[in-house]
Amino acid sequence: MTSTVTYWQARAAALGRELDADARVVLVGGYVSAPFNPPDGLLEGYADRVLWPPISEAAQCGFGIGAAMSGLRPFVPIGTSSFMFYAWPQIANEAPNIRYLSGGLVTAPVVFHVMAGARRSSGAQHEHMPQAMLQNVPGLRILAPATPADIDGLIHAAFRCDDPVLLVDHVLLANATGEVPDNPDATMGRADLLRQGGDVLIVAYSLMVQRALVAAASLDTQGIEASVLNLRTLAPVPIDDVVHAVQNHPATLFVDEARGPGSTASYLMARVLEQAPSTVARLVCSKQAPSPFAEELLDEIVPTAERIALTAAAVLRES
Amino acid sequence: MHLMGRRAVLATGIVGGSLPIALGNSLALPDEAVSISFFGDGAVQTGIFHETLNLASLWRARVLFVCENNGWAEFTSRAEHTTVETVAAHAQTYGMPADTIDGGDVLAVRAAASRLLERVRCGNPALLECQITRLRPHYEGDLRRAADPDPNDPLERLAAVLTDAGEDAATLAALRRTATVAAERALADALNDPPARSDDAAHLVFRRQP
Amino acid sequence: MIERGTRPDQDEVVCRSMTTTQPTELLEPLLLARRFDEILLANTDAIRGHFHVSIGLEATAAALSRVRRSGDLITTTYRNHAHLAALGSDLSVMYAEIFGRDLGHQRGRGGSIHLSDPGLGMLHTSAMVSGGVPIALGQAYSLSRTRPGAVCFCFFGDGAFGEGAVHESLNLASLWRLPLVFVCENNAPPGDGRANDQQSAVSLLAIAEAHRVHGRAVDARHPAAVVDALEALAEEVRDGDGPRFLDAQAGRWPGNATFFPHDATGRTDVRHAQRDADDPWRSTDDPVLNECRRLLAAGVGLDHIRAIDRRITAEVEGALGRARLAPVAPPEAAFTDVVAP
Amino acid sequence: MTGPTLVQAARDALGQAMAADSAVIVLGEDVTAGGPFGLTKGLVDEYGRQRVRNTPISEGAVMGVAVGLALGGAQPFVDLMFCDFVTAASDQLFNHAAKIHFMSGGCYSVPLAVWTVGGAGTRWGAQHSQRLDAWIASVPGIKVLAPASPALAAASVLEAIGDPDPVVVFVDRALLHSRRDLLGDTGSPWRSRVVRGGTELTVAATGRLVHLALDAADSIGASAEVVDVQRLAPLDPEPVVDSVTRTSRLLVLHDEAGPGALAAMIAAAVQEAAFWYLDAPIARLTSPATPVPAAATLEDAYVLDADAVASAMKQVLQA
Repeated sequence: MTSTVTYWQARAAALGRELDADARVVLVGGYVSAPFNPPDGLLEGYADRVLWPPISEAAQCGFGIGAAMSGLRPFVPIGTSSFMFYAWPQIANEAPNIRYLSGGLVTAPVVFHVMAGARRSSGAQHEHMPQAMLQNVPGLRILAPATPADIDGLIHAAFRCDDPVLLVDHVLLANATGEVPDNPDATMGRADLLRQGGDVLIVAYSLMVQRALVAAASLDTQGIEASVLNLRTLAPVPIDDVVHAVQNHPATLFVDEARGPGSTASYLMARVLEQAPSTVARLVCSKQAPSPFAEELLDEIVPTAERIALTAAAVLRES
Repeated sequence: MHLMGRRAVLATGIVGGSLPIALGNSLALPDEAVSISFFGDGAVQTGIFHETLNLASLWRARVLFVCENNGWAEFTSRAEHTTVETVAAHAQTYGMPADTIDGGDVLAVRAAASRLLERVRCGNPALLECQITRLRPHYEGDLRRAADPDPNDPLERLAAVLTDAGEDAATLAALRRTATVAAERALADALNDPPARSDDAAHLVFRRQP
Repeated sequence: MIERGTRPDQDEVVCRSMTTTQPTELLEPLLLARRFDEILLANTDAIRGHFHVSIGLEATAAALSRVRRSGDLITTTYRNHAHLAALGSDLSVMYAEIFGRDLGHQRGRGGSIHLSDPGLGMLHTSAMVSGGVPIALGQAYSLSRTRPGAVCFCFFGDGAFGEGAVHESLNLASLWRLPLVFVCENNAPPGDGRANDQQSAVSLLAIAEAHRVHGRAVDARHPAAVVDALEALAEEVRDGDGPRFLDAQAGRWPGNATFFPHDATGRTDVRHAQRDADDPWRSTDDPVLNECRRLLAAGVGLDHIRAIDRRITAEVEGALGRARLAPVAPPEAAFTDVVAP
Repeated sequence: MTGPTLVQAARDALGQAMAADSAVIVLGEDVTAGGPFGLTKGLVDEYGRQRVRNTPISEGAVMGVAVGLALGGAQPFVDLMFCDFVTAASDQLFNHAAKIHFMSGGCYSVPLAVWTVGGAGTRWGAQHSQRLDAWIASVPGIKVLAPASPALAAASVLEAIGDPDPVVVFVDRALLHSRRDLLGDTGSPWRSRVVRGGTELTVAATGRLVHLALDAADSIGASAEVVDVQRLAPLDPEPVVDSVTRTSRLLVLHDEAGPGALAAMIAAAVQEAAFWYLDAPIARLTSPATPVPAAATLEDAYVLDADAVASAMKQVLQA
């Protein structure tokens, strides 16, 4: 059985389910849906399970880590991902090292949640994709849902993982619709082939999956059949699934809203080329500039469905 | 969020982000010149606020910190963010002169700012806490929190003061008209401006391309 | 979350040297900590890399060993040897970690600056200035929900007040009335009317008070005074009265340097407690000698003190010997425990 | 090799810059005492405490102060000791310094120089041994130089101070006391360049790994062309691409932990630009995806050494 819902509804339902299922779950902050999305009733329904820290990101995130180490299951919504930098010492330098430094005795199963990426007209200081940097932090798991079923399943998986998790969410996914199974698909670390086509493979995550689907539909009209592979997990990246999909296509695009250097896409491309060196591949990343406020400028920087489709057509001409 | 003037105005979208920048700025300024840093009461709970005030005092920097305290940090009231009553109390901890005033009274703001700026010019950083009323929601378009029901509009209050002082209604109306016309003209100019040039986006990253 | 069953039960550990209420009960943890570091300084050939010692700061550690109860949690810093040693952590395991041996609590991954002992409620040691302070908030919150009456002791140095995270944490602890005892091991000389040359506030206590975290300042050259202060503050916190702050003002051991300590004072001779010395370290600052002086004044004989010292020194040397013989960490251990299997 | 060590050369360059321009101000913890590695040794005696400013342990505020100084017309030079401390300064560096030129539409630039040291091999453990250059290099708006010889370090310091944009000079701790020269290191620090000619294989490396690559090439007698990729942002892959068009094989070396974002970006850039020239898959050698362990045996297993580089080169040659 499945039901069709919006992404924001699926997210609220999944969090509600986890709060109901486990008394140790606590929200350290509330900006997981509101004010970014329509009211979903989550914060009102679980008011006694939500702590509201001041604008003190370092203390907020450290709090989550400490609570996780000592038996709770904290979910820490940081809100706009650019604000993570204030908490960087905790997220990048404490949480991921705890299991390792303790010789495996102590774990910090905390879930950090951010609204990442360009939400349009928020400017350079509210539209970061900092998770690309955190790929280089061993010990942290990074999840990036793209569909209602993803957010449902990955929230379930995050709460069952004994490592610190970063859940990379995107404001512009809120109104995506899709089917959600009755039993969450909690597979972490597997990619999902959302669309099958024999000419070109588009590998993407988060909002870029939705744009890749739009691009694939427009490629259809040009007689180009595109597959779309949704990564879902960025660390550890589902490399086997990607290599397998790549080998079944004559050309591949790696699409990423992060900037090229240090992006998941460039890492994947390098990994794939080691295992499948004859692959014709292209990166479609945000260009190397901050997010501009004006939409005309932003569309020059962040990959659009149009740019994805154009690059796909171009790479096919070459191969 | 990032409106910047061509002469010495910087805006940041990160709560607390401009505080240390104002401090650094003051160290580079010629004698007598000062830096003024505006921020909301939400910034007071960030670590950077405390790092900056400590440094400013330690280095006797010529900075006036102006806190526009409307009792709200983003969507949450001040009482839910701290047990500390006034922002000025923090400044005093770091050995700075500080005042808490009615920020809706523009004449009081001018008087207090002038008083503190004298201290600042002598190398004593200071903090002015202006207690004000939030007249609009956290951001335009946020429908979840209505505007405060009891607007303490500083313009209306000044108009009342001027009226009491004998200013006639026609003069006040003319002032309002002048300002409205200027704003409307600016708006019209902006709307007539062509959209931002898309090739600008990547070119503005560096002043000098390596 | 601690995975159970892999280390000795913490109640067993904490009671190791606390079974009696002898007048010398404070001397033992002080000497354990002091001898641990002194003997370490004489064996630097076995240390690979960076380390700090706790010499001069033993009073807070010894006080912790008196005040801590089973179930309490502790966050410490890169200057942690005294905290573990005074609480009765296995000294050979500590040495082993510092020497990069597999026997260490962190199996060689952490070294001196990340020493922790989950069995003692020290779950993770950050080596970043202020790194453990926000983490202590969450631990205290967990305790408030699961173990009423238990507290989290959060240790940090005076330099941490430069970091914003400490201020955010003081405010949050106060706002949410968390069961947290902030202990600042303050060995910075006071500045000109200020707490120190890096702080503009008149005192560190004044900063904590500004965040509505009340507390005390204590002369941490005198261990007995620290016990009284820490005990009183911890009781208030256990009673549910929110967090407290202790400014433990220690003397500065002359051997502290930017990176590596040097053995500036040699082995402490407890007989100096009876003699006049012309250096400030021996005459006024050394908490171990000060505790010996207090005991002598209370009628404890020097011979008795020396006997305890000999026993503890032998214990520490035995631990050192075991650690030196322990096998080095196997290279493959570098690649495990990164994430859950 | 009788010239200065890398840190001495950098110190002399810094002194030279301070003598030439009174706007240059040095900020950092313990800088009046010379800093932990001697970078600022003696400068306070010549230029006084106003221009050589000791700071409290407040990395966030100090980086912000430097941004403000730069905006006010000074030329701040921040000694950030360990690159791990960039975590605490990340908001000011990534969200402010990097973006103010862009956000102000070019009104203001931030002539900020940052010196930081990173890398494993000296038994400092997980929180003081990371190599975080990929983070810094992934943020548009920051230039990153990673000099590998005393002459290049001096040139990098001078260029960083003279540049109108934020420049981070990233130095391997293992090279601080090295006196070893490199071919062509009197040239510009802004371009990657060939430091050893060869025909069978290109090795792209940065920092200490340049020296390891040279040694490994000698030890196995390979005709390897070694390219010193010293400008990490904006990344300068063209000399690598150019070399690969001649050698047809590429090994990328980088000391980052985990996925190796910079190495991946170099690999991706070469794949896109020189795909038809490649005779073998592009190989990358980066540090393992674990935190940096402290114990000698563990850290030695973690750190890339000449043997690892030599065997990676052999593999690429045989592929």
